[in-house]
Amino acid sequence: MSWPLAIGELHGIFRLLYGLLKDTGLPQPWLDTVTYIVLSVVVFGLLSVIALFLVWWERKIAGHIQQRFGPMRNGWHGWYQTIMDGLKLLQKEDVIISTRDKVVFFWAPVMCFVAAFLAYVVIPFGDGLIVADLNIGILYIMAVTTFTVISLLMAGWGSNNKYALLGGMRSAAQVVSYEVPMVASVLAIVVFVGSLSMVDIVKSQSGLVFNWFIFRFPFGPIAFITYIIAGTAEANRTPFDIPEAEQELVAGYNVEYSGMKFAMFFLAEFINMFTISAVAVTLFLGGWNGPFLPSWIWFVIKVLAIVLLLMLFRWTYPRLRVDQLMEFAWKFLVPVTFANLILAAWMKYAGWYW
Amino acid sequence: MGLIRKLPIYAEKIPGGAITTTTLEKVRQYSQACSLWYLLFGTACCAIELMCTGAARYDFDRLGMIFRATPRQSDLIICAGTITKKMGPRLRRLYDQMAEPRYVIAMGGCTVSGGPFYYDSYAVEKGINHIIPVDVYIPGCPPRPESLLEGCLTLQEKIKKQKLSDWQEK
Amino acid sequence: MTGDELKDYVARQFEGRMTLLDTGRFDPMYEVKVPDLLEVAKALRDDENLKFDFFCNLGGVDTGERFEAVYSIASTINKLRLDFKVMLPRDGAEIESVQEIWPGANWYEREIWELFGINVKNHGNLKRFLLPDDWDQGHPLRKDWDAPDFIRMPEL
Amino acid sequence: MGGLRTEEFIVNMGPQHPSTHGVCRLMLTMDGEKVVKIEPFIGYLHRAIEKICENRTYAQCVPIIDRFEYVTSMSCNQVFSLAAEKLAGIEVPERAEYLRVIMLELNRIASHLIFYGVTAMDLGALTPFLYGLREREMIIDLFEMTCGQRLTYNYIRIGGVSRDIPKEFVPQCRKAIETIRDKLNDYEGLLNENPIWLVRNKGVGYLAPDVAIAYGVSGPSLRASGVKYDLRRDDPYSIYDRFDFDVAVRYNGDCYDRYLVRLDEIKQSIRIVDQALDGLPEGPIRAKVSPNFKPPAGEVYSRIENSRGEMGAYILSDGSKKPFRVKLRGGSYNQLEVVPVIGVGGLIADLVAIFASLDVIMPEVDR
Repeated sequence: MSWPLAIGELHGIFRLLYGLLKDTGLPQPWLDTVTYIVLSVVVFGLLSVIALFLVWWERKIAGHIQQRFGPMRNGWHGWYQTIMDGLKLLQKEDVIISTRDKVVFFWAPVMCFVAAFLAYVVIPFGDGLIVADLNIGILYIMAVTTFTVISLLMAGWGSNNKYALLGGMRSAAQVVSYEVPMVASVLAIVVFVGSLSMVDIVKSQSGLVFNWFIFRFPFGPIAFITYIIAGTAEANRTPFDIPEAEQELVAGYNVEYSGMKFAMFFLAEFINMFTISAVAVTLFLGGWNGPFLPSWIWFVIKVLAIVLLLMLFRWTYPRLRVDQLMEFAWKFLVPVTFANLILAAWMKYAGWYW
Repeated sequence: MGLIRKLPIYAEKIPGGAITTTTLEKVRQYSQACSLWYLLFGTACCAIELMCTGAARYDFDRLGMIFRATPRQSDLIICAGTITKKMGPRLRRLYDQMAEPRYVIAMGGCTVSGGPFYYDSYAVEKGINHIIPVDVYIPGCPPRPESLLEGCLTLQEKIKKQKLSDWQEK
Repeated sequence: MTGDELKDYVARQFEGRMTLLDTGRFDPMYEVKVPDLLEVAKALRDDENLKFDFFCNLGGVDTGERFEAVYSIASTINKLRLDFKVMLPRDGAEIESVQEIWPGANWYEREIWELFGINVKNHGNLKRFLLPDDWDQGHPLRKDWDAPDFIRMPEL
Repeated sequence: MGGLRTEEFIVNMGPQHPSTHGVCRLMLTMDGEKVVKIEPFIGYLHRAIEKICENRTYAQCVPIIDRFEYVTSMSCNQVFSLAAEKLAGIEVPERAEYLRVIMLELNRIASHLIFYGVTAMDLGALTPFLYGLREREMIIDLFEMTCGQRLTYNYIRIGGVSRDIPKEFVPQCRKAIETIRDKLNDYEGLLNENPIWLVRNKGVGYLAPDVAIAYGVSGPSLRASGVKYDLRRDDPYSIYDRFDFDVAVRYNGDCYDRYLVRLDEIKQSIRIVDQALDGLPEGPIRAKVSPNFKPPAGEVYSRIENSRGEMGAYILSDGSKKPFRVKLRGGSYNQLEVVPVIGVGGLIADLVAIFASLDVIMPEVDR
């Protein structure tokens, strides 16, 4: 059994951990297993903190856009507000409606939560800070992020509520449609790099800022913009937040969920947003590349910049209608991204790039 | 809720358990008080004042209060506006749909007693305490946003004093 | 057309069908007989010089001896307004629906049916809508209406 | 696909629903996302205001009727006072008329600002909502310094107004309308040219002028369909014939035009307030009216142009100190009636846009 992780490339804390475990004299398969378990716990914890931070940040940004402050009461500018929210949601009664579909209702939030985390196996947080450098990295991300839609559909069906069902159906239609332009815009980069591995993609952008794919005219910026649009739709955020459109479907697919189950959906939404931004940074903004600062700080700064962009979208734009959303995906984004893909391939073939 | 209620009783038998339970109790009370998500429920005039309180000048979000559209995810009904006899059963239903622990603020004269519609009206419920239990009453027609904020702070104080053992077994 | 001209014109055109009631210095108030209602309404809407195309209001009144249905209509073209009323007996009160002339009258007719118990012929959708679905205490806007939990304001 | 069977299903929108502006219940028959049939159910806010008024003196009626349309309760005061004054033949002093106009127009601006915010919120943009309410607070401050209330003013009384304005009112009012005039550019910049806003609103919910008139739709919603009908112009009450303003009118009759008409009206209202502040005379603010005054027997229907259309009050007096019968008419009543007509065939998201653009508010429907 071979692991895709090259231990020698491990960085900082991971290498330390590996070294410590090696001293205990465990046999190799056990050593790998324990390392991976610890790694996943670390990533899980990290992402939970990130999600909580993002919720707080979103509320602050919303507040400041709307000329108010957002949470102010808990700690400095309400920094532990979302922790309090989480603790409260833990204590809430878990309302189990009698007309639910037992299995589906229970597993939907779990699946949503798990699917949101799966992508982080292959996201490089920094130079060497990656759980597993799969050689099909980006393909893997595209595959697992689509799990979210199944969970939303499950939530819509299992709740036995018409609003939830409408929300679930909408999200299925939306995510499936936007998957196509998203993959097409990603493929433009993949064709260029010639590898699906996230690490390879980042490494091909090392050096000067002009090596970032966003600055590789003309296909880079086009792919970036289409990717961000499709990603916003993928993460179900305004202006594409029709699955949970508050004013139409009350709360959409999660209308019947309370307490921790709702918290899972809620956190998963923010983790998805982080995933979208992280992939965007990896593909277009040079990943961890940057001068002076440690690589992971560069990564976080870039990701937060993209997250900020998504948040600004949310608090500025109205919401699209469901048919306009589809039209936009199929009549505009798909042709544009495919043309872009052809352009990128041709440029690669002709060698017209620097 | 059974296990959570009995947990302190077991915990106190362990050395140091009492301190742990009191600290946990504090965290529990504090987290509930500081994160009151209210249901978007407004019927009449008070709803406009509720909107104003959520808006820039008064800003509910400072207290950690955000609105949720569905009762399942909200902790608090701010019952803003007249509740008529036709609306009464619906209010009850919304309350029933909420997850425990849940709180009710009766905002405005109409919800306290029927207010200006107490006399001569065949359609108005004379106080929502006939329908659902109320935690905080805010008089006024309509109450100013300041009164509403005061009411929410009062509710937070109330929650912070609430012990786990006070809860009724439902 | 000024108010007086309108008065003259209506008196000329609708002689016998609309009688001016003596209400002093206010806007003129006409009475229309129940059987004439539809025909007068149609004529008011279609008359070239009047064109009352806008339905303002329909209010029921319980005077104790009889019911009245008070129509207020207006013209968006000629900028006129006119009130007329129909007097109805207290028992078996029934008016013809004017929906085909002014579709906007629909809910107003439903309302007087519900709150006064005035039946509306050819309405098609007489369903309870202001009062609770299980209301069984009669027509609350009638003057003699009373209910156990109805508290009158005491005289000060 | 021969075996595919589809079924219509029924969704209850309301009475507690974020976009029904209160407690309206729409029973929607839906074919997937498409709305096939709409049946409104109202009465969840029926508070029997008309019955209550029958057992109140005229002066006591005014604060009750405040609650009839709380977003612009100055108009409610005005329409009832107007009817009662007509009934009793009371002359309102000049200064009171000017104050009334100022208050009515300020209230109209406040109402349209709420419309602006709520419509945007219904279409998913939360930020304009807070912007609209921010400027509204400035107007509310003016009302508060005049009559002490933020929402239900009871300011316009029979025979005049309840109290004179404080001396800081005029400069602060000028400042407020100046700010709003300035901020209107922000509002328009945020939504008017926004492509998403355009596709959501343009061509949605077309209301033909003849349908609008037939169903009794009035006010800005009617004027957006190209019918130039404004009671301030066409059936002048108070002293509106002395002011120079344009009747805002648009011709497409869709949600976008209904939105634009209201923004235009804010500008016109600012003009009226400006002129009224310039012409504000000195003098008494209230005619002598006894609190228990008894108008002669008779009946009267008065109507004014409210921000939601024609607001009317029918009073039947039997010569006693209490009105024998009061019937109130609100613009929203007819506008809600027309929702099933224009909403059918669209998607559920369109229905939300239509509902928001007609600016329906439930107390006016239910009373």
